[in-house]
Amino acid sequence: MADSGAVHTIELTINGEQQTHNVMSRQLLVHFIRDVLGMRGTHIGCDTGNCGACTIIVDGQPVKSCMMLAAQADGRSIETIESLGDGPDGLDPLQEAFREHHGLQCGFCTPGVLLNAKTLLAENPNPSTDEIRRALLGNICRCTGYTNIVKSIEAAAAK
Amino acid sequence: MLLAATDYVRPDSLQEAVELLASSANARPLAGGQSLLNVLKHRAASVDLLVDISRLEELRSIESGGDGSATIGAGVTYAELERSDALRASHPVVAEVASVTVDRQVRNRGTLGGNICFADPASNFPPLVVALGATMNITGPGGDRTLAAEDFFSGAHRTALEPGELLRSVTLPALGGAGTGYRTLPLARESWALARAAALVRGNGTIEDIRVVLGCVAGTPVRATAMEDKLRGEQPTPEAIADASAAAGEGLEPPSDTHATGDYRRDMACVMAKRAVLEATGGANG
Amino acid sequence: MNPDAKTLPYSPVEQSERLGQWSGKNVPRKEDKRLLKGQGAFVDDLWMHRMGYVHFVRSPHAHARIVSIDVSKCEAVPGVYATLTGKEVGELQEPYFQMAPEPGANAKDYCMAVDKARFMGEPVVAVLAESRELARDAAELVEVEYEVLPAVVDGVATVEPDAPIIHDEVGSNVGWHGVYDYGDVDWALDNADHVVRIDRLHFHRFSSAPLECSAALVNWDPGTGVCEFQTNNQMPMFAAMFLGPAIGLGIDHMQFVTQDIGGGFGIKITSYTYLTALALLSRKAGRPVKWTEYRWEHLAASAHGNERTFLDVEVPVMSDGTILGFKLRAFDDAGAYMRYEPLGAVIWSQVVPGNYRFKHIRVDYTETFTNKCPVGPNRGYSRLQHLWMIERIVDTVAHELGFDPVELRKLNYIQPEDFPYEAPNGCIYDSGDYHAMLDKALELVDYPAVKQRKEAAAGSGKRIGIGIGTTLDSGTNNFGQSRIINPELPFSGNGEAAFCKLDLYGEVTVTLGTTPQGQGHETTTAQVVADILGITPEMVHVRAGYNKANHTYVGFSGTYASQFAVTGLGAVIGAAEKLRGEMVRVGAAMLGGVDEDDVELADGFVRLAGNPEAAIPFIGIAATVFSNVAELPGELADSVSLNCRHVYRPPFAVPNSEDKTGQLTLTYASQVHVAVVEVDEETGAVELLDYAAVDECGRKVNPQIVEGQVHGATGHGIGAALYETFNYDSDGQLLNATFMDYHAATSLDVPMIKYGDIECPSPFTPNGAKGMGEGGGAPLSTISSAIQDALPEGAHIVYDTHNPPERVYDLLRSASLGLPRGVSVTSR
Amino acid sequence: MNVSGRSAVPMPVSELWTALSDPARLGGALPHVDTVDVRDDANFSATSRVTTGLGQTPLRMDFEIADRREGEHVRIVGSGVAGENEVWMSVSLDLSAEGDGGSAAAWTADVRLRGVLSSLLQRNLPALVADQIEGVLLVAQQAGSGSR
Repeated sequence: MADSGAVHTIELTINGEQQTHNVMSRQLLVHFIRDVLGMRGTHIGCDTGNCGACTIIVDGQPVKSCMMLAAQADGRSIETIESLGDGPDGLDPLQEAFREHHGLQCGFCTPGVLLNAKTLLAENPNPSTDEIRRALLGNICRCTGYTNIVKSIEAAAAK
Repeated sequence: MLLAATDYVRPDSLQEAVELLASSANARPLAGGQSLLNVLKHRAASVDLLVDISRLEELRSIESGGDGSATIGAGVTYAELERSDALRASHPVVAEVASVTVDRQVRNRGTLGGNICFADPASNFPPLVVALGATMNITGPGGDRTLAAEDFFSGAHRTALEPGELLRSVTLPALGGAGTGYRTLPLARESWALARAAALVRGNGTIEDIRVVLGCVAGTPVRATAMEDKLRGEQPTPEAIADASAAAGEGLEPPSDTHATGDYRRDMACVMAKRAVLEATGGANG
Repeated sequence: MNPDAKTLPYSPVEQSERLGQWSGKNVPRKEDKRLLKGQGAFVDDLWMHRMGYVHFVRSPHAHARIVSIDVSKCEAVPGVYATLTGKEVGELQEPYFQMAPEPGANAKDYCMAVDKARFMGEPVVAVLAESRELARDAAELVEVEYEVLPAVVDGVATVEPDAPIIHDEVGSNVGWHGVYDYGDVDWALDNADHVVRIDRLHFHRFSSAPLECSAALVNWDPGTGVCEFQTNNQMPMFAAMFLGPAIGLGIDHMQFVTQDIGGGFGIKITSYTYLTALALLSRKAGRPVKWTEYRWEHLAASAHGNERTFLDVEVPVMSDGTILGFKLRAFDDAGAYMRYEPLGAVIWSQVVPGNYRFKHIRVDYTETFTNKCPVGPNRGYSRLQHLWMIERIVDTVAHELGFDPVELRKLNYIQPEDFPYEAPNGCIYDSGDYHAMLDKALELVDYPAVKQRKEAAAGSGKRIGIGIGTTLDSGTNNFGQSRIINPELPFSGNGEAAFCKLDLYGEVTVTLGTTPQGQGHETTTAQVVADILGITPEMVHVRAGYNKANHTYVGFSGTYASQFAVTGLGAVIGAAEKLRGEMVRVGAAMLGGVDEDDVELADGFVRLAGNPEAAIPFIGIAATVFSNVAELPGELADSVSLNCRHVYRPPFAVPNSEDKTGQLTLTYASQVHVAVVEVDEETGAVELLDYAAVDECGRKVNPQIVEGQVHGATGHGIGAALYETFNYDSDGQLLNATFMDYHAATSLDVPMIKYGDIECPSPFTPNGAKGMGEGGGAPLSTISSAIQDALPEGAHIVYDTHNPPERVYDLLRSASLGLPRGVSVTSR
Repeated sequence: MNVSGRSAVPMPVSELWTALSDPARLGGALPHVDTVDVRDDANFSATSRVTTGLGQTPLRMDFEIADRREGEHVRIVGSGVAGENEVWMSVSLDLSAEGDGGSAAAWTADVRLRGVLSSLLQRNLPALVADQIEGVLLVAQQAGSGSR
């Protein structure tokens, strides 16, 4: 009989590193990442799962971490923005493309957009403009009007 | 954004899930959580025990019946529906609707059962499963039972599930050459619906059987029986369909909200019904 | 230049010719690395030892007297540190300084509801606890007894005698009233060949809703008496001016720190009320307090854009299409409190005639109170409402009198040769060419092909519409215009400060008084300094964000109202030139007392022009001044510090508050947008088929950043025009209180924008640049115009900025139902 | 927000009227009610957990039977708190005999939610209210026929 209670032990892989933590049942995965793991690159922009600023990768799929309980991450492998590019200064080709094409302004939506784009390019290495725009439907940006975000992803695909 | 205190459990079997659900008056199944968690975050409602059924293999299969029917586990995600070759072959409209449900992130977590049991009048699947004449396979403390989709929805966010019961799967009867249509008037590009209609039409030359189901106009999906009666036995000409669709709105008292009045939703129900039937009968799009 | 321009109040300024090596280039942004790696420092990322989390108990009612508050159950919960109620605030805080004259000035505004709650979501009690969850749970144990009062939610009806009074001390729901009267509009109406009358135009209520909500980590340090605000407020010195006197904090006892801000767009200017409450709570609890706004709180209770209704619009037009001007009444709904208002009641007059040569204009302007969220200076503040109304007038005149909308605009536009152009109220439009921009925008959408497509679509059930929007982004305010609102206000001019230094190891460091929220100030500043000191942008360290203790600032510091390229970079140019001057004098002395004119800076060296061997690295200059000073002549050593500050001051005079005239803004960037829409005849749904945005903002420092601002402003405008709105029901309940119902535009809602630009350098700024970024609300005018163009003959005119499917559906049917059209024409 | 409906109730109209106009009986008929505190013959307060498919919403309400006409009409006014939100409602029911020994209840409800729930539930409130009122009539009818 599985244990039902207010606190749960979860074992998960975070950016390639196996970790074990105790989490409250009520805690959302995004709060676990930000407040317990102290990884502040994942952001919160709304309270209804609409904006996608909290997008991370779970078992290779983009997911809104404000729409999952931390307890549901047990046994999963999660990737956050901190896993992109090597070392404290390295930018991967996708991040570099965003820098070259001014694909960001305030940077608050950028982590969620990058992780969504990373999984998109993994599934579809050469997406059309419309396929990119449809893939970004769940990532709200209030600064760029999306045009340069789409161009940055197109440039990354061309690399 | 902060849930009230709650307990969580992830049972290893469907049977265990049913027992856990029956163990507390305020236990609820948690599948993808793409709707339920929003309710809990805003404390519009709270739950004492969340029973996580998202990993139960018994709920995650898509089986094609030899006769062209299909049985889809309640735990199958929209992304899995979208990618299922079997479903694209037997019921392409279901895969198509899944592919435009909310966005990529939600499609990786949200499930068919969650969409149906959340039973929001603006949810994508309730009108479709009623139009397709689906059967709801339910399991619970008292064993298994089935219900026609039409009898499954009993109110806004309310279904016929008794305490402790769980939707196990949805069986879609074979289309058998029947035409399907599904039309939505979204608030913005591919966003949630102001009006929606799903249609199933059987018959070549004349309409032998027709089901037109409206979403967004009441607490539950609504059969546009007046429209169906006008078209049954008729030639599916655009004029006939247009005339009949005017009857789709009769007797409806749709809700008003910040985006549209009830009157507009009634008018748009007729337009979506027309377009859905035109699509189901292979006619031009309105 | 306009040869017969009478002597302008200010003359063209001498412009630095050193700019051009790096200024004007698409230098990749210095801010990007940390933001791409998730290494940004947004306020909610910050943490302090012993801090508590704040949850606000908010009024569910739009208008209610607070009968009693009981916090005993809440405070009894272990882990709850403290609470703060409105009653306590009434004793701990003086009401905020009001910019309005009597009677508007009598309104009492505190950081929380003191006697009455005046809008749904107004904070009533603050709860401080050891965790977010506990603060939220304990807040439900606070019992507040309300006496519900009737709410008024209509910004025009609120002035009716029987409307409930929101601020008893004011005696009415009018915060400010004034009449702007230029030329002689009555003469014009009597002598015009046609008078077009429009019953009502309504600019709807919405917000730029930055993706990061407001947040602050506030620590009132009992030891030093200094209160430190780590915040994402975008105008700290404005906040300090209101907050300090209200709670008895000296300017120097307030420290503001921002680093990365997740968008501001003006909405984060009026968050000083929350900073006040947090400061009081921190002092009471003896702990740092952290508050992060939820999205529903942001939508219901931070700030909204101004909602403005125009009534009885009368437009005199000559037979050749010349529009003489217009006359109208304007009602601007400020919401429950005036927190940046009534400045909006004058700021629109920076662009009185819009982009046009109108001479005769009268606006009877009333700022009103309603039981809705207070308004703030949302992107395009107060000008986009006025500019949208003007484009509705021009479009309606063209439609009603049968003029071609392109030709009618070209006839009435300010002509290229008229610049610098003096508007009827004395504002000087520095430069522009609206004709060339309109041609370019039409070219980008292939206007002839679209017109054919429109004809071909007839009868298909889909109607094509082509819309034009011409707007302005007036930049660099003259705050003296506030005296037109209230002659007693002690404000005028504008300014920004920058500090540029060479440190011991020859590194160049710059600090600014601005609070960037994504505009790339670190990069554009580095480009300008690199040009002046002959180095590369990578060699310039621009400190991120704003820090009141370590950065330089002036009273007007902050990032708002399209002015950084002028005021911010103007200060940077001044500071860098001063540093350059000192380095040249020290270099000349170290190179053996050579003539300073023969000394140049290049590649990180101070060297003799023409003799690259005679070169001193920057570290040599710095080391000499800082630790080897005896080698320098005495009077030179005493006159250099290599720490240079400059305050840029635009050449403004104090405006005339009697006749409401003067130079209210220095630069006039402009936008001409064209949109092609497809309207579904059966449903009213509008789809954007094509969108062109042509922009002019003087000499560009970083073209890619400028283009990004145009894309962003266009995204905001499209979102508001079709999807984003704040509707209140008759109870004063906000129906769009979450992102479920406030539909922020998505990547599918905003088409790939076709950007075009022309460059008309400003003669009045040090680098020829103009402030830009607010975008004038061009898409609102453009999409209204496009929908108007798609409507059948005899339909009601487009009368609202927000056109969801149902409204367009009603417009489409209005012709067949023979309903009134909202417009009438009388001709001589 | 106004919504109206009509329900057939298999119990005599006089019994139905009594069930709906007596604070104790009405309080007991609230779905998932926890506590009922009757203050006088017209006023009572109750705590209950409104139950929908989503879960339960704790509600603390003060009710007043605002007006009643023997055997045919009763109007109930309620105001109270649901978490951070306030609720106000006025439900009037017109009762008539129908069928053999049964009765019909034509009801109209004006329900005002205040707080963020007014936005979240704006589309579905009419349907939710209709469900709850039918729930009260069902419970009243079961209580009346003693089958509980």
